Amino acid sequence: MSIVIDDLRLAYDKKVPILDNINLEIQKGECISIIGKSGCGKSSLLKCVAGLTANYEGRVFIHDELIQEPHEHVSYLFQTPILLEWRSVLDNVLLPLELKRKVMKEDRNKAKQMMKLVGLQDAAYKYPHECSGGMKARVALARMLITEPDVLLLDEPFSSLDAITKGQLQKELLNISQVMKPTIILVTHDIEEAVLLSDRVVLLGGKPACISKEFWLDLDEKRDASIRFSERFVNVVAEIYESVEHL
Amino acid sequence: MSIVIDDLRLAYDKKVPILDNINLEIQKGECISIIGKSGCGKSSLLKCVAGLTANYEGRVFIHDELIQEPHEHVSYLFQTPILLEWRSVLDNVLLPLELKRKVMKEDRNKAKQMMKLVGLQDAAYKYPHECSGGMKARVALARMLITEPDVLLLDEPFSSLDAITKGQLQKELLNISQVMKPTIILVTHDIEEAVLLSDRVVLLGGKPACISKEFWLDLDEKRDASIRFSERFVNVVAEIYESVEHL
Amino acid sequence: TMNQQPGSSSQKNTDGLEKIRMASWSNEIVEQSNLYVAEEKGWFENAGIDYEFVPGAGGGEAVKNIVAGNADIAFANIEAVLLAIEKGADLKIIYNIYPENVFNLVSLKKSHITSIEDLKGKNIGVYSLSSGTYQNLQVLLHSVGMKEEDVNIIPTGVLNFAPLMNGKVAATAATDTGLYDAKQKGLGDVDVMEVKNVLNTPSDVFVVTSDVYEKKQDALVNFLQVYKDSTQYMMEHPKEVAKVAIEKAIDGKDEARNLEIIKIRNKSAENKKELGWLDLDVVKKVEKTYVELGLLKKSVQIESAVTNDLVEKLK
Amino acid sequence: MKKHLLYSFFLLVVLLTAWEVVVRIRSIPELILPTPSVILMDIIQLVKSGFIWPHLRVTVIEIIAGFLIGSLVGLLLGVTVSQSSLLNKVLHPYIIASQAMPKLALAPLFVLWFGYGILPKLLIIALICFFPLFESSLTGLRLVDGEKVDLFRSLKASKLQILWKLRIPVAIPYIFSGMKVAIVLSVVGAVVSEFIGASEGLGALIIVAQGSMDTPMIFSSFLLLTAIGVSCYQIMDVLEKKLFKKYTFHRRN
Amino acid sequence: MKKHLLYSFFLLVVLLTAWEVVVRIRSIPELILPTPSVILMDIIQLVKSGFIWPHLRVTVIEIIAGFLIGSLVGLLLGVTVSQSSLLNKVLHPYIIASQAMPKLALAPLFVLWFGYGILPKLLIIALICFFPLFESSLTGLRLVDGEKVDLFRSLKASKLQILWKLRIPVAIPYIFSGMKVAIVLSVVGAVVSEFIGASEGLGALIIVAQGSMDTPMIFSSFLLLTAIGVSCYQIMDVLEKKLFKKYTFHRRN
Ligand SMILES: Nc1ncnc2c1ncn2[C@@H]1O[C@H](COP(=O)(O)OP(=O)(O)OP(=O)(O)O)[C@@H](O)[C@H]1O
Ligand SMILES: Nc1ncnc2c1ncn2[C@@H]1O[C@H](COP(=O)(O)OP(=O)(O)OP(=O)(O)O)[C@@H](O)[C@H]1O
Ligand SMILES: [Mg+2]
Ligand SMILES: [Mg+2]
Repeated sequence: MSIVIDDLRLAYDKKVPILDNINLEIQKGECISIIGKSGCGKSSLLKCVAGLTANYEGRVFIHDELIQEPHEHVSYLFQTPILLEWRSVLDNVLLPLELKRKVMKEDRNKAKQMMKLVGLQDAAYKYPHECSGGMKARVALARMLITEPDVLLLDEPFSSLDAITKGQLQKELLNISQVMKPTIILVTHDIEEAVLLSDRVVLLGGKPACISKEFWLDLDEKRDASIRFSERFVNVVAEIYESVEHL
Repeated sequence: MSIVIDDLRLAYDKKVPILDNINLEIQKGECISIIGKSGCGKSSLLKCVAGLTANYEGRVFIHDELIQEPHEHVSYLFQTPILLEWRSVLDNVLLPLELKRKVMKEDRNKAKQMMKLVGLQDAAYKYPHECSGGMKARVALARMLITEPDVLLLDEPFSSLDAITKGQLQKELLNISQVMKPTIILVTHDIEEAVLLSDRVVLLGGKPACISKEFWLDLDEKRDASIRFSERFVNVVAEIYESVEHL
Repeated sequence: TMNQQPGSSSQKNTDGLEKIRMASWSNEIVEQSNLYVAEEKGWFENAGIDYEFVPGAGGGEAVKNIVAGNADIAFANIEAVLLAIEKGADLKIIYNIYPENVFNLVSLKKSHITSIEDLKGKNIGVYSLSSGTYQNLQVLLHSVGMKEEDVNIIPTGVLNFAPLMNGKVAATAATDTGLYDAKQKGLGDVDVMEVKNVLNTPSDVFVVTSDVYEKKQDALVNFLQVYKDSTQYMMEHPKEVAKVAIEKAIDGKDEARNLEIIKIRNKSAENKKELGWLDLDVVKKVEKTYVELGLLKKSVQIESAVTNDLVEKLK
Repeated sequence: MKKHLLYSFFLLVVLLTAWEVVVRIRSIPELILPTPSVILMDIIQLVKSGFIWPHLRVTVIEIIAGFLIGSLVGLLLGVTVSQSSLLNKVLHPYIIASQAMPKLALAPLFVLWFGYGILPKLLIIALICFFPLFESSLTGLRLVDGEKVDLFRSLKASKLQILWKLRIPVAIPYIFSGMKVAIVLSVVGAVVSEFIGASEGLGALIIVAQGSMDTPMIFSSFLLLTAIGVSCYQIMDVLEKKLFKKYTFHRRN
Repeated sequence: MKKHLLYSFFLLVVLLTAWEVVVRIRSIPELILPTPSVILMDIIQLVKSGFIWPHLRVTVIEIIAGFLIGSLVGLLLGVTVSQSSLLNKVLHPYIIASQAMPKLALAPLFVLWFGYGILPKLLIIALICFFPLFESSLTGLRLVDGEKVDLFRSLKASKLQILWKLRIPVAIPYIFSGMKVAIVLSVVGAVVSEFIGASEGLGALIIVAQGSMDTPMIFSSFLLLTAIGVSCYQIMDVLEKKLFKKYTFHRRN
């Protein structure tokens, strides 16, 4: 599903807009990354696309539908893992399915599969308050993946994970991206991650924030972590880093 | 103030311990990093040192005092920024002082100075729900620094910050470390960060987790971000990465 | 104030007046308008009395108030006095306020209840199970040998004519003033059985503890004198008193009603001998009936608690 | 025996002893204030003779039925009103009005309208006890973390699903706090409702005892009512702890 | 005029009209149920003649004073008990007992013990209204995020500081929900206390109106009491919204 953001402007209080003049077109199956300084408006932009913010100006389309409320086939990963404390990890992961239909045996199996994907196979019956920070983040990730969405909106999915686990999940995401071809918007503060995972990196900056630069990356189609060490990769990262620094 | 952890063992439920046989001595003014997989027990260990967990076995000393409750001169940065929603950012930063004494003009100035340090000079009168994820993390950081503690326990302080802001704050921390010489335990999942900031990197691993490896880093005394590009630095990072991978 | 022993309040206060606190069974209502006149005209002060009104909810509360020492004299129904004596209170009945039994049983004309026997198996309303309406209904039933179980007694609250009107009860036990009010509100044609025809219990009496009786006799006589005079005055000048009641009585906003109520109470206060005189024979008959009814377990020797000594001292 | 039970019991003994001693020393007449021992004898007598049972039964049935009706209504109203701010604003004054009305004065009218059966009594009890539950469930249902609501919205949950799977679990401790107040008020309600139009039940017994100046029986009825209230409360407490532990344990601090 | 006020008013008109019409069509006698118009005339009459003012004054004073005492006690008890689980367990049965006791039956005793002045009335009101506040503040004060408590502990905050700077701010919406129930119960309490041993106040007025079968006056007193209750509630609501906005606004969803 394609995403079109048309002249978006967002102001929490009337006078000072946070985002202004945002135009962005994302193809079906494309993965773009949004980077920018802390507090510049990345999450706010994602919330607009997710249909959770009502009072912005301009228009957002997903698959040619004007977004005014959350879209059926879009999954949004919040920046903080929002878990229901009274549900076990497994039941938290099952929540999206539970809201759609009666939960069956195969749904539970699927949930377990998702939990394995994020390395939580042993934590199914723990409760959120018994989970570490990174575990919670992964529960939220499993919960968003279980519906096999067409559009993924990811707000710093891996920021609380150690290098190894992060690497594994990046690989999984690349895999999902290549197999299921969802459209992905990834908000991240990790430039290498952005370059590794996405087709395009969008740099958000300024006050109010607008798209100050876009980087089309034509790296290998079949990417994996090994390209990190390619010269092209290192150069792109350095180039983006510089742009960010001079914002 | 020195920290001594003597044969620490922690089990949330009686049967399965999380941490076992942890022995660690940290000199006054030393900065050590703890790294390890998500969910391995890093935060749990830090909580023991912070005096917030009572039911562990073994002993923890800070400055030769047995820790059974939080120590006066120790500041603990939780993994999640725990802010009081009904207080403005400024009042959140002032909280530790408020609990010690009547807040004076100079305390407010100091709070503002701390907020400048973490790049929040414009957000003093915002409320937590008006802050972005990274901003909240920085409020928590400012709140912990305001008491000028002798011991800093930092649980992933920079994980939700973009590269630039993170770099700036790392610099600030290095600066504090070199000027005020507090004892620091830094939990992080960013190996480069660990190597950049600390004198020693402790690798936590296994089930139950113990100290599976320690790396003494004898990098420059007067470190700054530029050492990132030194060969020695890159090598150490690679070495640690490998150890983590083969845990 | 519970610790205040009855006797201890007998010393005179600074202006030489002696305090008399009268515990009533009600708050300040029109029926007792003679007291407001006495207050207004300063008769209490003239008699050396510092008078205070203590409101209450029922004769039982009034009697308890004097037993507890919260008041010196109680304005209460005689049943409450009998029961309190049975429970060990040492009381003296010193003045007959209303020698006439004011209770009755009212039914709608159209339901053709002309004798007590007609009530068998029917619903009968009373104010509450702690009110005189209940006890006097029992007296009525007893007079024809019926028992409580033969009818269905329902406490309907003070608005007890309402259920009579909408047919929820076949008859209701009430008082003369209640009946008057209900008639004013469109009760319509009714049959009335008056309890006084069966047992003419004095409705209300003044009662004191023996202790107060001993220690404050002079003040009590003075008080009773004022009460008697004001009753006399109310009988002679009902219209004037009805006006006074507008201001003083909590239910006195309707002057015409005040006048009617006063007239009814003037009639109840009439005494075949002297105002306030207690007929020992009647009181003993009441006691006997209550023993038969089971309201009293046994005789309480009421004759030793009744005295006309103070009444005889009145002018 | 647990420590707190011991203390609680000890306090009881102290209070009763003090009561007994004060009454005896100041020789307060039984008519005014009977001693605990007299009351105890009275209760034993009432129980032994079997006189008390039908009254107790009626009152307990009324309390339970009235509480069930009242709390159901309170909960439903709380839920309904929490779902619509307009409905809340429109209905709220009426709900408050229903509370502010003195039920005791309303009771005779209820009897007039609904007869002398159990119906008006249940109505009075329900009317008295629904309000705390309504208020606390309303407050509990509304104060839900905005992020969690956003999560449910992003999952395309319906209003009903948000209510059922988010708001109610969050509100459970507050709902229970309201229920506890409600069950205790039900006891009060039962007594009030029995003051008028009843010839059975502990409330009616109090009135009869007042009428026959039987102060010990007033206190006996009192004590039994109090015991019923305390037991009901404790039952609610145990229920909450047993059945709904998972909704509160991570929050009790 | 705001929309909800309009609706609310419209509902009022509908209800009153229905009442008027039903009474007229079925020609229900005034003694049983007066029409709203009759009641309105009565209220106007009571106000014009000035007859109602002293009663209104007394009742309002009692409500406010009783509520203040009661809510202070409720809050203090809630706070005290929330600080110590042992104290909670020991005292709780007694606090519940004080609630389960039927106040109306207690009122005559209070009058006996404390005279017929304002004191026993305030005691009754306070006793009636403190409980919801106690319960909801207790619940609110206890259900605090464990991480926040840890934060305060790590900052070496004293128990009192945790109470003052963490628990109370968190509990404010629940405390207010309890206060709203309490203020409305104060109205009920005032009436109950005036039923016994009072010669002034709207409660006493109801009793005499019943005695003189003045049904319109019963309803007038009712309506005035209800109006007082609703106003008090709304005042609490405005107070909460104005003074304590920052403790709730980020949580209302
Ligand atoms: N609900 C809100 N009300 C008012 N201001 C808000 C609100 N949410 C965010 N803001 C402001 O909008 C700006 C952008 O916030 P946003 O969360 O989009 O930043 P971000 O780019 O995601 O930052 P981070 O990387 O730290 O998560 C910030 O300055 C923040 O203070
Ligand atoms: N309160 C608790 N009760 C029970 N188990 C707990 C509790 N807190 C943590 N655990 C368990 O202890 C283990 C270690 O948790 P901890 O938070 O210390 O991990 P961590 O190393 O900090 O991980 P992360 O990098 O994801 O933050 C986890 O498996 C977790 O499930
Ligand atoms: Mg963000
Ligand atoms: Mg952790």
